[in-house]
Amino acid sequence: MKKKIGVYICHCGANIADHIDVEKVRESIASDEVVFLSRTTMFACSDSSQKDMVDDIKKQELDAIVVASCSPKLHLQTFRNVAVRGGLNKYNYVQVNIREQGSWAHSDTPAAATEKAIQLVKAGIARVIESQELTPLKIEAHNKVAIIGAGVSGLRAAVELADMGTHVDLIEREHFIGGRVSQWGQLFVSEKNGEEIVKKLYETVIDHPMITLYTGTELIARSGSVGNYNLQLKITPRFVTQECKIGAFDKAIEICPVSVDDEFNFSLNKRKAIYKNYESEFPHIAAIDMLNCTKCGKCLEVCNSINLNQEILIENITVGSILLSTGFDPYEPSENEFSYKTIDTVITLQQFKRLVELSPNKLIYRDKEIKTIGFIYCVGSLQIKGDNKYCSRYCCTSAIHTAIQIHRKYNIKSYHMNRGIRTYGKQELLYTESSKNGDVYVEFDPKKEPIISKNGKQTIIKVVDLLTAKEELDIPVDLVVLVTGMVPRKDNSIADILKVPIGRDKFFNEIHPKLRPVETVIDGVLIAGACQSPKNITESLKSSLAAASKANSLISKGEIELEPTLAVIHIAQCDWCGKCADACPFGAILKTSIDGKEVAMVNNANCKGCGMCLPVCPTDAIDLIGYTNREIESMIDALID
Amino acid sequence: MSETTKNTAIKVLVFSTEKISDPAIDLAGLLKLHYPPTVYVIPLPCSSAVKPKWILRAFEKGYDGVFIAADGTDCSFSESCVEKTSDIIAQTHILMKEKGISPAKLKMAAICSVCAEPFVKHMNNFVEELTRNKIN
Amino acid sequence: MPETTVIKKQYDALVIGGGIAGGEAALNLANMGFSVVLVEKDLSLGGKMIHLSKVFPTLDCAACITTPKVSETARHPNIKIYTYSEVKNIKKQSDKLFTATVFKKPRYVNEDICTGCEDCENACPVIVEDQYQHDLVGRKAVYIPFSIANPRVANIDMDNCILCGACEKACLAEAIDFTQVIQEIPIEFKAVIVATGYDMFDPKKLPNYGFEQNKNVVTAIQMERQLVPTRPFNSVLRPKDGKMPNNIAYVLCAGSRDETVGNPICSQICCMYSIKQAQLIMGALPMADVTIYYLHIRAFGKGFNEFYQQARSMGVDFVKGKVAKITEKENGNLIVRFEDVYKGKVKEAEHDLVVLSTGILANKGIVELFPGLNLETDPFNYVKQVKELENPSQTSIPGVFVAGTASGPMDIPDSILSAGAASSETASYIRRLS
Amino acid sequence: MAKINPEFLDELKKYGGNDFSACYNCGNCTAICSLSTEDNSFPRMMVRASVVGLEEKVTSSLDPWLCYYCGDCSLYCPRGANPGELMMALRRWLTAKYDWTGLSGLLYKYLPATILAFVLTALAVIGLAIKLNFEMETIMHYGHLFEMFAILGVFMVILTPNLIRMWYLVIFKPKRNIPIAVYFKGIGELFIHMFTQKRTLGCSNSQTRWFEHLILVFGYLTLLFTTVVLDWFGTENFFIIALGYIESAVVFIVTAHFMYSRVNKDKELNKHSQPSDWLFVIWLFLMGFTAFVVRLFIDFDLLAANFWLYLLHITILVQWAVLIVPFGKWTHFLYRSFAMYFSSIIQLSQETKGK
Amino acid sequence: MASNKTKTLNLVKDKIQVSEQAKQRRKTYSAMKKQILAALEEGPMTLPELAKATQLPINEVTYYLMTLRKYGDVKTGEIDDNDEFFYYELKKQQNHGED
Repeated sequence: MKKKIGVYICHCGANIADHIDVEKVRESIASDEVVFLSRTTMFACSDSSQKDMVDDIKKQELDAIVVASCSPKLHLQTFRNVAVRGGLNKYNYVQVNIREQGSWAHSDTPAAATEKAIQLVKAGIARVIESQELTPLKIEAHNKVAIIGAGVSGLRAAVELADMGTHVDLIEREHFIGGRVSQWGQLFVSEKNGEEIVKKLYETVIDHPMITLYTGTELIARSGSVGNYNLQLKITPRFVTQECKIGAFDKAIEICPVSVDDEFNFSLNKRKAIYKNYESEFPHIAAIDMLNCTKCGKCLEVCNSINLNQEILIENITVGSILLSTGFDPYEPSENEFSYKTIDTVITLQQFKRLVELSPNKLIYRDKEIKTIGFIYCVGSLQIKGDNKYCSRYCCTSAIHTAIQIHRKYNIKSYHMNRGIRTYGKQELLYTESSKNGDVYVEFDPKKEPIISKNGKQTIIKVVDLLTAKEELDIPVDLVVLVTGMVPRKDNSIADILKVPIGRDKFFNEIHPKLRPVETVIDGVLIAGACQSPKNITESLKSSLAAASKANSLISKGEIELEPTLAVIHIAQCDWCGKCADACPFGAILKTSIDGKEVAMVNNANCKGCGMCLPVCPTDAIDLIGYTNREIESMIDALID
Repeated sequence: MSETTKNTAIKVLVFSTEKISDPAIDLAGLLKLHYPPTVYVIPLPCSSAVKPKWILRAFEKGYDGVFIAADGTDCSFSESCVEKTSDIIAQTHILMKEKGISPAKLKMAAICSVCAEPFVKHMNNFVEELTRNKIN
Repeated sequence: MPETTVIKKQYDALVIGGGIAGGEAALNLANMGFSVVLVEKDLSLGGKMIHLSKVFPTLDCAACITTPKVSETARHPNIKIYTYSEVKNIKKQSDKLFTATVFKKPRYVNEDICTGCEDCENACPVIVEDQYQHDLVGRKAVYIPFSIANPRVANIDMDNCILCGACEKACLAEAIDFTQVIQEIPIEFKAVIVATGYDMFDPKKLPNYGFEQNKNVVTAIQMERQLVPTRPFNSVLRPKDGKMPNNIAYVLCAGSRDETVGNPICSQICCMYSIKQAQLIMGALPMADVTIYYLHIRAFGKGFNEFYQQARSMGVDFVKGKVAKITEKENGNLIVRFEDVYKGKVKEAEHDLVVLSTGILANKGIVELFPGLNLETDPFNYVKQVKELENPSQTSIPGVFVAGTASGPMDIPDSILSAGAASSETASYIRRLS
Repeated sequence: MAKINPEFLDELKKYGGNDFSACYNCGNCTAICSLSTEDNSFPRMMVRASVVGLEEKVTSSLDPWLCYYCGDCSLYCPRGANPGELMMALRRWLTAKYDWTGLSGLLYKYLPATILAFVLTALAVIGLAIKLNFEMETIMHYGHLFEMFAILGVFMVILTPNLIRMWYLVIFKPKRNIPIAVYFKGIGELFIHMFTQKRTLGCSNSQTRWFEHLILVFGYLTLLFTTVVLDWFGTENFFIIALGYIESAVVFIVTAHFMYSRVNKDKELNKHSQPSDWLFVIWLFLMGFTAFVVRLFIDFDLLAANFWLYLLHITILVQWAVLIVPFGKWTHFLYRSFAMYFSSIIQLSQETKGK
Repeated sequence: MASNKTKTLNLVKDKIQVSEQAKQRRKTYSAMKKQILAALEEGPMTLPELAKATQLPINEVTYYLMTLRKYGDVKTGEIDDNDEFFYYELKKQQNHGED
């Protein structure tokens, strides 16, 4: 059967046409006998072009179409829909990438780029001839989302999804929820502090019948795919079954002999093995840190809600989609980076913010009252030598906001050693306010970093100020605060488990920053908040809400349409050897018997269309729909023709 | 002029993967990183799906080299992908030897979803190497 | 689109503004199964973004991203669209229901029949400054707004029409209809998303830059048009005399971070769009030098700083200092006076084209859409997010949400996220009503 | 390596420098200033030094004196940091810095001290008058004597040492080695600027401002000469009498206009008047006005009956001579001229070195 | 058919006032068009040359020439030897139907 094929070649404005002779490409394929019509178009994706294509398909009764334009990653769906509107099966469409892999990659050699485009279009035509009509697979979707990370992003997304009628399993690795925001006090743009924001979200979550909260829980394995993910959770007990009586808890802390660095306060102080990060923390039950607990049993004597014999539980859950809101870690300066850890008056911004939280009246650090502070910006961001080339976005504003707070609270004057203040948008007002308070902003050359030294009890920052035509300044301060940026979580094992792609910055990567900013290439796995890139709280919330709506529209209908890319067995050629079944990572190939012959059979629900079974078959009895021998071979031939 | 290049240029067939290495190849274009225009890409779902017979067919048809832009450890289907792709290469190498095709004409490397620069480097080196071998 | 138009009076949500934020919000809601009415005051959907060349930091073309979204929105069975229309008188009928009136302005062209063939445009004898090319070139009194407009239909600019009838004669489809009048369509809905976008700062308010008198001083949006495939000139050229520029200056913070013009906040996008344009210019005019006069480079988003560094390595000259004065020379070249802040010295430099990277301002008049309801704004007239750290899209009126730059300066990724958040909050609000 | 003085910013606020810490160093002020040149760029660097606390840099700088306060920098400052007013404050601060007695600083910083000083001088004059039993002849004689001695005294005891201090701070201490010959070469500048203030003409605003200033300076100096040397109040010479009338009229009319501008705040430079600015114009006005009326009364033989008028005049004169001239804004006249002089010899010496 | 064609305009012609501005715009455009096209009859010209030839302010010539270019009366030629100004020439009236 001969097909009537329509071919469209896109100028993409100048993107393609500047380097590829689009008309020549059209001419060279127009004569092909299967090509019923061929056209060039300024923007194939524009509405009017799409409309023209639909008209063509209908009026000329085309059997299949080829569009040579940009990467299929952008517009495969667009033109498949065109095919459908024209009355075709959407798989009778092939997209040829002559932009990313044509005009742009070979803008240096236009003639050769044109040649390549011709070959690519020919291959596309060859492939579309072999294309079959297919119906998408429909799979059942669980209307439930697993949210990993119960910081504000995760909490907010949970509430939103639950309100939209989707069940949520909210999974937090720590024993307490609230993430980073619970560590900050006064927040920018709000009268509320971090604790209050977290409290409100927690109360909504805990009361919501659609949300199940898991604390001390880690995701350790996953199987399945979109609509039907099976997750294995490891739940570490808190060893405290209900809240100890008020006096009893204090006593338990008092007698606990273990003392470890308090990570919640960034090691500014120590905590015991039985602990709460702050008085009103959520959930309201203390936890015992079993990594450090010596099981001495002393606490058992004062609080009878403690049970040191609780065991780790493994639980399996099934969800339709997974939302990652695992947040960030503050950058930890290496030893001696700006004298960190070598001079005792050098601390990080995160430590400093905790210090401010813990110091109600006077700011005292290491027994000395602090009167002046030097902030050093871009520590761990915009690195010249290190790997972190990116801007951490939130730190300028955060440091300046803190400077305003401490000016108000303790009348502290601050010096800001920066590399160009980036208080974008309305945050600029904070920069203005701080300047008006008399805070001094010193700009330094990243190649000439400030040097911190100590002269007796006095800490001195030596810095070359670009704004004073490179005057070298000696600034005496009481405390140096390193404005450390955001880095991805140190323990990012979740990325390995879920196969989420990691970007240049090592944060999770979205599909497209503008088109699909909260989705990943793994279907059904979404990302929100600072795990995607540095963000402030508002921005994190926005992305988590956006992710919530994507998750909801993906799974709430109860079923999901999937690509019908499946393996098929040609029974006649199959002599069951089992190699394909061994190769399949999803256990989708089984032995069956047809008319007495032992052959392989594909379980469509499990087949993910990876094609791993194809090369192992000794008799070449397996094809992958959409990538059949005929399709691939016709392309191989056409490309060199 | 294009006619002459067409006949003498080194032609390379690349099997890429839709979710991992193909985005990197697209990215190379986006960043205007140049590699020889006689490199043609056929994307598959996974690099472990390349049939040796396709590779052999490519050589038969006159390609000078075949490159598999593998998923490597980034594969979203299975961790065994690296191993499986290597097996395919090893198996094909044997078949190539039987047919008297130099094993140097088939190469693979893991190309991550943002490995645009490594991809371009691989292509330039591969084509250069193939050119050298062809002349010699 | 005839296949989807079912006129329905009652909707779940009204989206005001058909730019990238409004479109995304409407699409999200429609995909969740809600019915949406979208009202756009301009002739086409796509807002500001559809007119851009390429977008930072990925440098993919704006049209390629916008047009599919726009057509998806336009075709969606759950979305009713009114372009060239204004919604007014949004009132609360009850706690659960709003009412309003859509004023559909006459195009004097029947949208359903017009094929966008441009025959009328070619026949028209009147030339008016083309607002979609920011006055760099003319258009006719009857015109298709721009090539990728959606809907791509003609419109008669009655203020400049001489009623010669040439268009009506030329139109084979008989789509011209001078008898059209403003249509009033009452609508009802449960929630509103305000996605009215922003306004560009008017550089005439900076007398020292002499915009308008100095013809070779252009705004960044004019330069943006010069860089798209459907550009006003045959290349990037000076608007005064068509000379190909080879020494271009960008003046950042023109109308932003400036108390003298009442806009002390940072517009958040100008640094990046200027850096992007600089890169595009270096591609389009390989011999050109580009200098960017800046105060602070706000390259804060994902991949932004890398993009900035890329521009530096391409040879874009970054000079710290605010340009204080621009004066034109006889030959059309421009002298900019500034302090080279790192050197601490006043300098004058000659450029043959100066681009003002103008800031953005709130779109005024949103408050008036809600008579009797108190829609609060911030001191800069942006819609106030009353619970920014809880429900970032919530405004002071229950049921009214804000998306995109209506609430403050934002780049495209942030607008998309903001629209996502707004649709999400709107969806749960509507669900809570029932 | 520069030491910084963290208190400097707050200190300058007492001299009337407000808002300047809002500066974000865009350089707009320097670029908009019509007097700023590549070799001599200001005022941003002064704003910067003031914010950071680089006191030495300010002390050794002549920039504040080179500014004639057209107000453009403040008008167009995107952050409302008011650099023009800071330059004004720096001139006050420098005046205090040059003044060896320390009284300048006291008067600038504390308004009550200023008021007290004015009251005390007034009381001293009245006390003297009482002691002299209000004898008109004697008092007028003493008044005339006072004028002569005050001028000489203030010059010798206060202003000359202060000028030497200024030289020390801006030339000697920063080790700007200037050959003696250059000092002579540049002396012309000193007088040209002292009498013409021609630099103001470079300012963006008006020529009228320069003209007003010019005739005020001439009016004031010649009035001084006419009263002190030509004994205006005592003379019978018609020509001298007429001259005195004109000169005093010029002084009070121009100052009256100045006061009107300050009240209306019509220009940027008039928006932020400090007490010292007000005192300067008001007293100058009163001096001219009372002198005019005193002579008028003499001519109409009314003075004897209205002796209080002369007392008022002499009180104002004394306050002017012992407070405003040595410690107040009057010194600007001197320091500005010397600043231009120093600046030109610094430049000259650099040019010679360059060769 | 033909009689129907001006129908809607005739219905409103008396009701709508044509603005002076619109009339002026039409006049200016046709005058500019005439002068520019006439000058280009002599051969391709750059904008400064065209301004000289027409004795019109160069910025207006640029604006109208670019408009004429947009509507297909003029096309772009080569760039001059200094790589500064393009030559513009008349577009030969060709038969329609081509893309």
